[in-house]
Amino acid sequence: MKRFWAWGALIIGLLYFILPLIGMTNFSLKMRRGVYSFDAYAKVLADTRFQETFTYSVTLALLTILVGVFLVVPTAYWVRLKLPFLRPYVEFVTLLPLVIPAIVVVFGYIRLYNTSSWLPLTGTALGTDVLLVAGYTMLALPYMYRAVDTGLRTIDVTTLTEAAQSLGAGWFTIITRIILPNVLVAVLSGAFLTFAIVIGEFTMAALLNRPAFGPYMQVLGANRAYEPAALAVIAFAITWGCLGLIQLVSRFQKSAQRPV
Amino acid sequence: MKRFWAWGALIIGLLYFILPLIGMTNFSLKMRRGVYSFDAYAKVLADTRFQETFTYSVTLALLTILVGVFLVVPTAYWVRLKLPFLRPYVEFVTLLPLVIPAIVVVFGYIRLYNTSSWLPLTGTALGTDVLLVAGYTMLALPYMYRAVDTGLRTIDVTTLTEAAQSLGAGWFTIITRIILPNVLVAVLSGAFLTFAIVIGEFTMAALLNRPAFGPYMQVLGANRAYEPAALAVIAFAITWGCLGLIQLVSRFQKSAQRPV
Amino acid sequence: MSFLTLTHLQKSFGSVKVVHDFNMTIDKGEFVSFLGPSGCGKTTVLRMIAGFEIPTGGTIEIAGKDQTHLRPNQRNIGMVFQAYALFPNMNVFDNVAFGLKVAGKPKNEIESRVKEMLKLIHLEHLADRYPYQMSGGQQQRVALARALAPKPEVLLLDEPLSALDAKIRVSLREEIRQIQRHLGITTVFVTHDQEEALSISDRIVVMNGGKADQIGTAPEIYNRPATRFVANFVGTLNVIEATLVNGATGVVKIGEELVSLPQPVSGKADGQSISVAFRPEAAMVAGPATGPAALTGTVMSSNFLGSVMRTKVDVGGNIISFDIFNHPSALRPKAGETLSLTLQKDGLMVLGD
Amino acid sequence: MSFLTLTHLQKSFGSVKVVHDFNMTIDKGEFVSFLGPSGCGKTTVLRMIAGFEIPTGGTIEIAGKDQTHLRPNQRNIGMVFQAYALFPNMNVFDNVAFGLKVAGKPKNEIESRVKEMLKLIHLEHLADRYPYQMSGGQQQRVALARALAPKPEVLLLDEPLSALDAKIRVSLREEIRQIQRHLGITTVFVTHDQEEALSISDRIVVMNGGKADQIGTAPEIYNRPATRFVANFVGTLNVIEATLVNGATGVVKIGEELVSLPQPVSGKADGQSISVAFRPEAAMVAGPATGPAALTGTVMSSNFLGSVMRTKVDVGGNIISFDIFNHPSALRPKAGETLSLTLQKDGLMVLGD
Repeated sequence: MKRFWAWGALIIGLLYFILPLIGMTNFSLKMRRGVYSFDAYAKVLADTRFQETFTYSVTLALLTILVGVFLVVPTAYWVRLKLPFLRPYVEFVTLLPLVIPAIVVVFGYIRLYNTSSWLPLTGTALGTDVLLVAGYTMLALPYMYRAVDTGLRTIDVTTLTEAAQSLGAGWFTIITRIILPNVLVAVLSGAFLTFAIVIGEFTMAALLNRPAFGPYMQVLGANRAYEPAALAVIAFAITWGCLGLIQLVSRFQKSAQRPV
Repeated sequence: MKRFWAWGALIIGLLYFILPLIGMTNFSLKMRRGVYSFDAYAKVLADTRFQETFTYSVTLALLTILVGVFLVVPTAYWVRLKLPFLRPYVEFVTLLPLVIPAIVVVFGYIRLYNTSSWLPLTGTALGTDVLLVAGYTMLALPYMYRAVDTGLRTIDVTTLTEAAQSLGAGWFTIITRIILPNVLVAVLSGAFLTFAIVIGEFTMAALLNRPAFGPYMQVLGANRAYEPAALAVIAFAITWGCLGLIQLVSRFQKSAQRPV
Repeated sequence: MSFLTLTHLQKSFGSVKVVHDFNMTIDKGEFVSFLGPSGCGKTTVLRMIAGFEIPTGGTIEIAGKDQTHLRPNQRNIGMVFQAYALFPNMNVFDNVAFGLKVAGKPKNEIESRVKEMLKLIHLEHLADRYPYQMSGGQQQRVALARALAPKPEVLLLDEPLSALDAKIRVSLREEIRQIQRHLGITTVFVTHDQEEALSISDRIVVMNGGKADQIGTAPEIYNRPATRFVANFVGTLNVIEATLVNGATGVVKIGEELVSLPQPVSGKADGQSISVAFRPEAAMVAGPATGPAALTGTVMSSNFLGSVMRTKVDVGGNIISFDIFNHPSALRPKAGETLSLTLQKDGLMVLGD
Repeated sequence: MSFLTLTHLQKSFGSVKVVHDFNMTIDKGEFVSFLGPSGCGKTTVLRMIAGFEIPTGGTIEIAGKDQTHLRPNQRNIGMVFQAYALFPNMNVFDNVAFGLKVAGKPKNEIESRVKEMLKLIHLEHLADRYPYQMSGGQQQRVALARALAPKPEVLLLDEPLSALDAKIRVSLREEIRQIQRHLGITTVFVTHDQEEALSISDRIVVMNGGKADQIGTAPEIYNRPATRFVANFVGTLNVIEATLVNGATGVVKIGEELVSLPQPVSGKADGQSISVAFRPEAAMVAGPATGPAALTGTVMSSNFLGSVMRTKVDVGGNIISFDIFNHPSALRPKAGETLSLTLQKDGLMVLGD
């Protein structure tokens, strides 16, 4: 009875993702009339604009991850340990990027840091990049925080900290030797989501006028037929591959640390 | 020592959001030269395009919420109850929308359901709306699923179900009288996030060429100076108000259902 | 007059056989406990009676009707869980009324039945409370009332006391037993706590590795354990070496004393050594007149446990525990002291496998 | 020879005073238990000794040095937690070595000390195991070794046995006590389990509402409880009404018998009624010769608890519980029977408030 509905819902959910993917993959292979070929893929990969924007976005993604980890791990740890009453508020703050449109944030940045302001960040390419990383960090915050917080939930932060303290360890030792090794998988999965978000982001990069991958994809999508499909499939393959890796790592880690 | 850093990180996190907001609010009030006024707001609210697109997006948001709840609540319940081994996979599936760019999905839809396909949905406005709701549902899935699943985690789904069964209750009674009332707050908070996402969404609506609020905001942003800022502040005020409401409701519910 | 009949019950999860061929008949109004360590299959048998698990083989009958393939909500069974499992969105009254509402009873009948149940558990004054506003003991009593309200044929209790504090555990188990006697309802009680099972049950099923090792009354289980597992799991056991003098008459030699055991001994030749077991309370410090069996040893430790003092004595390499009741002026045996013990003859047992 | 001194310790959380004016001196090598119900402040005192909580008032001294405001990692203390708290990312060896590594000991010294510790807890063969690969009892022994490895001045045990099964709980508590005696380390043990505290401690502190109600050895606490709370919390208590005949000599009239109590009674006039309390084991079924105090009543219930049988008798409205040791051929008193009990004189107590 209900079992049927539940399975049905699951299948519909899967079809949501798989049908469009199949359609697009099929289409991306049809550039040469009548036969399947990888022509579209070859064209995309050979484009220097592709190489440039992709490299740029990867660099920014890595920077964003660094800033995010540095911001989130100590905060989440400290909130869990000493300020548990703050947890709902912090969680609330980290959810804000989901409900404040990116466009709002960027307008705010442009007003605040324009060339006539006290800190004219938008005046230079480097300054704009800093703004962009700041914006990306904000976008990625909910995922990073959730991931790290979920990781921290699987260990008994308070008791492990107290055990380490009673054995003479200071804060640096506790964070590097006890906390980080135990939430590494969570940090990795947060980092990966951040990566995926930054690679695909369009609005901020376009408004700040930086040569990122998102706007490149948009331009290609408006002007060509087969290449954007190929591009999307490539992007999807990369992200899927990474996600699979994360799953593997976390599965391995789980089986190594959970009671059998 | 470390306490300083943690608080610092927290403050930086808050500044991220608050500084741009202040900047923008300040700017939106300056339409009349030299004095603060609500001119920009009046203009925006009087625009018929604003009213039309906002109504359209609200309608679609509500539809999306309905579809999402219908899809997610029984699935999440059933997965927790009978297929716990499927949980990581289902969670993984619901995370996919975060890493597949919306653009990919829309391209897929357009290829699949174009006017020459077996189901020419894009041929009519209504058909395109159906596609759009489907896309929005997918976008909102991660938030809805997480919210409902978190809600289900706070109750002992298995034992409550078995207790109800042993008292003679069937599936319909269990879901409507036991499960739903206990995860109502979670469903509401998921619904609200869905609402916020749909209202602000740009890519899908633009590519499917429907008169939604996101594209309207984009157009306004490109052509005017003060109005978009006012619009963003309005959007922010609405979302913030709703979020606050959700927090209130969930706080009330918690204090009513947790051991004191 | 068998009321609940389990015949050749079996259950496997995948390739793991959790319950092997379980057979039992329970009379109407009887209170039966399933006792065993975790993983022994006791909860699985209970869950099969409730209908939450489908047996791999065998049948379940209640009052002569086959229930094996009925769904849980088609069986007429009341269940109480370890985690209380009260519906958090309903107050006490609505929790107790739930089964009656589902059954479509008229409103005034529901009201009077709920009141009757709340009176039974002495919580009439808390009808408007929500679960989170009550202590664990109160919640579990409400869960009991909820299970009993629709007048089930069988009451199933799945470790209902495990989550409670020691003192409440004792008082609530007495209350449960009293209510069960009052209503005369057939009851199956699952527990891993031997004292709980011993104190509350008409009969006890000691389970081990998916089958019943022994079924019997509390004194039978404790004093005449059928297997080595039962002897070790229920209570504390001392084992000493003896020499079999005459198997047919059950005479053995312990130290220098000839002792006749309560039963004859089979399977061992006369003159062979044999393990004789006894409970801590069967040994006493020897008085001036030496008893039927005397052991002399060195005191290793003596622990004050409140109402009893447990002393461990090394008797020729065997560590023997024995208990004496606390007494404010009693002398506490000191480690290193030499001590003579007498054994009560009818407390001696020879264990099979 | 006081080693650990707690002077006027106080702790408030916000406006809630959790510990009121707690004073105690503990000798070097002593094993002291803090016993009390949850919320009595026992864990808070322990956490103040460890440095996890800063006292609102008072001082903590170890070996004459003030520790009150040192941070936990500046104190030389070993701690074992209820939840084991082994580091999940390290194997047994690295867990035990952690404190030594933090202290910057040379590698060969670490290795020999860890081996010594693992030998002490009989787990040398599991040095490479990870916490998740071990049973609860093994994990807690590793946690003990980890706490002891850096040679702390004081060992703190925070309900270390609560998460374990009954049988392991008993054997591990004996092992802990033996290791503690062997090393001669000053130890504070927090528990809510009276049997645990009674069996393991040199002295017990019974705590109630943030202060120590009584400090004494196990028999002192059990047989001479200082307050009504201690008497009720530790062990089972029977209370009967008597008439005071002579307060100065401590003579009371129970039923028709004159009994002289172990102590004189003050604060009541002769001829007034007085509550006399005794433990279940102080009552015995009267033999042919009537004892020093005889009570006659009706049996209400008799519960077989394994090694003892607990019988409840209604004596003129007072419900008296008494225990007799199980004996296979013993008769079980039946409900409704009339029974005479004798009381052991030195088991009688008069409770203050």
